[in-house]
Amino acid sequence: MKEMSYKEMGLLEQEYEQIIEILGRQPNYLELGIFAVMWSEHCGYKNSRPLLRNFPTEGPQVIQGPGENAGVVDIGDGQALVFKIESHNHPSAIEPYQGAATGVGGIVRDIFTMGARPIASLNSLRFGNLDDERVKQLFSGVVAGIGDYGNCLGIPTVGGEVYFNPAYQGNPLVNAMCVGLVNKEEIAYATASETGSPLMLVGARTGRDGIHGATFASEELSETSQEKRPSVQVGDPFMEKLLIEACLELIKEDLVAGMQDLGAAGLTSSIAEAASKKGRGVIVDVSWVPRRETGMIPYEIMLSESQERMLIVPREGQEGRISEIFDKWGLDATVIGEVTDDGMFKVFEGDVLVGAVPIEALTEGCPVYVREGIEPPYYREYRDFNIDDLPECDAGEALSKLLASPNIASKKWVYTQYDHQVMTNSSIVPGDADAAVLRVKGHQKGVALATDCNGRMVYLDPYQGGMMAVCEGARNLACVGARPLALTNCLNFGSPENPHIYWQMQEAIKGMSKAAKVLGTPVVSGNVSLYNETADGAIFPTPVVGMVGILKDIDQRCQMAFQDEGDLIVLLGRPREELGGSEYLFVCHGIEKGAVPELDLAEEHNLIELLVSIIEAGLVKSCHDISDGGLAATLAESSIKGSTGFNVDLDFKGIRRDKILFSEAPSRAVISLDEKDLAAVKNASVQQGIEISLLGRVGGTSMIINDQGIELVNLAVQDAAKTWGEAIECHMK
Amino acid sequence: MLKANIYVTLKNGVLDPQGEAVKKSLKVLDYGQVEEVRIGKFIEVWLEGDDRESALKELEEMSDKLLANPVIEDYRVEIVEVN
Amino acid sequence: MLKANIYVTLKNGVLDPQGEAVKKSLKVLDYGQVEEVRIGKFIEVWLEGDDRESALKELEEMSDKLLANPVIEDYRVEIVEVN
Amino acid sequence: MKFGVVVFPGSNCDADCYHVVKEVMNQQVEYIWHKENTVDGFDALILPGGFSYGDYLRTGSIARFSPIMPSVIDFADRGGLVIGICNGFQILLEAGLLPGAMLRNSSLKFICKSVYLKINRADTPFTNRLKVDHVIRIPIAHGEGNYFCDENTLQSLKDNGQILFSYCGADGEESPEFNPNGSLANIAGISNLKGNILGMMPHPERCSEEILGGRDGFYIFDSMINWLKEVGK
Ligand SMILES: Nc1ncnc2c1ncn2[C@@H]1O[C@H](COP(=O)(O)OP(=O)(O)O)[C@@H](O)[C@H]1O
Ligand SMILES: [Mg+2]
Repeated sequence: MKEMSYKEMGLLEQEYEQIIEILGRQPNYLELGIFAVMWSEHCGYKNSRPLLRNFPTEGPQVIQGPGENAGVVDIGDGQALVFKIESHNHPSAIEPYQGAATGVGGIVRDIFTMGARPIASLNSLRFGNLDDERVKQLFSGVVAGIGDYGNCLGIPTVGGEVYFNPAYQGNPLVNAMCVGLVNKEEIAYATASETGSPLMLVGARTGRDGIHGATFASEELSETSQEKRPSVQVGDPFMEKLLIEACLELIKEDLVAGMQDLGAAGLTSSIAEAASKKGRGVIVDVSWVPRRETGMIPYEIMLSESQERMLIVPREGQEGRISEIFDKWGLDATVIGEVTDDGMFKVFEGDVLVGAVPIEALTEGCPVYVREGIEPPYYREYRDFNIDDLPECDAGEALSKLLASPNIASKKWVYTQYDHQVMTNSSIVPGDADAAVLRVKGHQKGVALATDCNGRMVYLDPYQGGMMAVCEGARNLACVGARPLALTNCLNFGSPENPHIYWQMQEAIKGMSKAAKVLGTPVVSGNVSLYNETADGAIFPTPVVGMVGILKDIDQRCQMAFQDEGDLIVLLGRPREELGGSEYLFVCHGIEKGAVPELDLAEEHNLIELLVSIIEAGLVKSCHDISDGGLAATLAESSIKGSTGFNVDLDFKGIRRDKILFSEAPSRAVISLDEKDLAAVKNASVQQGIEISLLGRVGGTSMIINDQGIELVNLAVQDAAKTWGEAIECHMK
Repeated sequence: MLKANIYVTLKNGVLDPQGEAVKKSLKVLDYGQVEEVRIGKFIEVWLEGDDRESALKELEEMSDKLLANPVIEDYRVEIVEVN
Repeated sequence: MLKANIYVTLKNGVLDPQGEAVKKSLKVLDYGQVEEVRIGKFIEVWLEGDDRESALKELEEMSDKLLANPVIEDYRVEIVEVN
Repeated sequence: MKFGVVVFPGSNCDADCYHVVKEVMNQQVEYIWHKENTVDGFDALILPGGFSYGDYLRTGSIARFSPIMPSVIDFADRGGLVIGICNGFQILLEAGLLPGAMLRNSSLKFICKSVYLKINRADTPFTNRLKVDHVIRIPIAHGEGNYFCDENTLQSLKDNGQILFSYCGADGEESPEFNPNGSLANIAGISNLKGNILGMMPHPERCSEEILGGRDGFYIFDSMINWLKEVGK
């Protein structure tokens, strides 16, 4: 193997000097590798850590905030949800199927590492233009990879999102989220090790897979990324399934003092984590590590990112019972080292000490860069773009075009490839509502889940866009009747070394933090993926939000489909006219500019309260928030889902009709209800200070939108359903 | 008409979970002498024409583009029949 | 040590959806001369010992039992290396 | 009455089947680990869905050599009720308890969605609570459910009334358009000649409670219980 320089490993000159200073000598190759991966952005968060401190992370519901393998929130009855979202963007760009599959594998390990049974997966995906052949390959490879891995594990993939935009052409985003359920007293933590405790490695044998994957994930994608291909990891979901069952058995029997999955930076980072309690050290002997390939050197063994491995710190005297359980599942567990008390990370190969570094230097000692963001010139220019100069498109045609846009069209091509029903908890399945709903067997409550982020909005205004992502997540939960509890997030950005990108990060995080505070949904876990750019530029800043919430009574859950002929259709929230950043401008005018719609957090909060209260009270027959495609698309989707038409008359007050129909301004939802419940809903709206307007009625076989009696849109539901339902499939044929 | 066999195998060092599982199963079935199993694809292609040389070139192209995944797989093309 | 190659192919008359799909894709990629594609498995097995004959017998047994499904598949065993 | 749910490494609908039998059907149920070698004391066996041994090589091909399988075969030979759902069906095929084999879905994609099934017989241990020509709605979730057998076998399946379920449209139309995976003759589930073994790709355990969007699957479990009560004992 050709040796890499510190630069090739992603270290800066000053960082290299710092290492020499810490060690008091030159690092050897192994030590250099250890520093490089631990100090990569992916493991060390050196560019993002100061910004992440803005996030609110506390609340009465929070059992565990950021810092462990995943966040934990209380859902009552002695139960908790464990969840996190993580990126696998770079590996997926190189090998979409395996990259996405191992992304799922990684996040699932984070969840059962905490002692929780994984109960649901979600994913948030971004690709370039779907007309492009390479994009199609990436898209189908990623979806198949996510599906095959999760399906094999028997974890339902219940939700997510997919967007297509040229900004992601060379750099797709693959973010995977997993949610687990645990009894509070069974939560397991990574760092519970005592001096003398053995370290057991279990699962797959170690090969040369993914060496320097963490470093690689912290670089821009370039021509030479292709050459780094040998580092591609292959997933083995069957092995992972065995690990889940075996590890959860260990937890049930209370046999482990600490458990840690092997993810980015492999053995190196998991061992450092397991021993990161103050003053602890560790020795590990690489010759004890079971290997798949011959001739591996310590450097390769310590840095390998072979998948489906776990590190276990047994409770005293429990090694025997632990081995029995692993044996039952056909897994081999091997002791590879032990916890010491000298604060050093020592690597042996047999009797020979081949590397020694202070553990603290790897973790707390990771350099941190506080950078300065600079507002990019495009920001003001685009914000001030005057939409009034654009011609107005025919409303009916525009709506048809929007329904055919892959960003708005049905995602059924995606989610039919995911087993979304295994575990028999899925009470609202993908496509039927703004969030997925799972029952919790033996309880009346339900769990609601959603992921959200509109990258274009964040690009045009990172602060507003960041708020919007959090608000949309919370609103999506409220639309099914769930109270939002907490969130996880994956910050996908370009290079932080570019001050314009750093500004995007700063602003987006500020906006997200503010929204999370006001909505009372603390950030309990997350992941950062930087350097998402190619020679053609950076991606849209895409801070994906994964939100979890609780329904008090799952029998009151609400879906988006219109139900019965004659039901009233009501808009909750203000009629709005801001078109900036909308899919309408993109699809009908080819423009991605404009001022992002204003967002009032108090208003959003009140809308959420209102939605939850009227749905809990059983007053609502369907609910769907207004987002991509605006009011018109929201109405159309509820209509298609319900296989019934509608007739609404909007009061345009002389305002451009495309503005009213297609504005993506937040804090709004369209509900349908029985006429007898209108008074009660009105009452509740008044109490929350949310504007309410009666739009029309459900019924017929056409979607009809009028302006004071003048017909603007008249689409047959059947035709619209076909357009919307088959758009993605048509691209993929 | 020509017939070609294309052998697609995982690159050295790339994990083969399927091969591993089959090996374990064979051991359980008492075939203790099995040391390793790797599972690849055996693709048979029938082609019009009878120019072996140009066929070989095209088949290699097809393999590069579609039949094999160059990131994790190697392939070998062999022309077996010419009628 | 012995090495064997085992070729597992779909029986004549058994539909091969994957082969069909590959054929279609190849046509789209302008390889019009492709007449048919069938996709099978190429299984490599390394065995201890060096008795070709008994190895062959065992490998055929493994194939009958596990490696191929006689309802839909044929197989052929070939011993390629003896060290 | 006691049901056994056989657990292979990689089974993942085992808990779902267990849940339905215990909580929805109110019957006794126990897991049977694949390394056991007896099924004594059970009245009916469920081979659940999932990915036994990762579905490596061929679906069900490795699981069928599990130590429990000889007892399952023996139990079936003695007339015991055995239902294989999805991966369980694939294992029954590999084990030769049912004729035929599974190929990959004709779309080459995993498919998870609800489909309609036509009930072809209502006088079997698995369908006696349903009606002939009735249509039920039930989820499928598989990558290899494209049932195949040779012509003679297909003819005998038809002649002997072994095709219990076929894929169809909402109104019972049995055209290729409603065939989700390319299965021969729209076959979704078959039984053995004696009628005590059923293999089906769709998942009745996923639609036995209203909260999951439908209860049609309930009647398959209910049929088994009814049969055991009336006839089996
Ligand atoms: N990557 C995905 N994985 C699973 N489900 C998805 C994915 N993308 C979209 N979906 C599902 O498709 C439906 C519609 O998606 P989308 O249009 O993005 O919803 P929304 O506008 O409410 O965010 C939702 O139920 C969503 O969960
Ligand atoms: Mg939404």
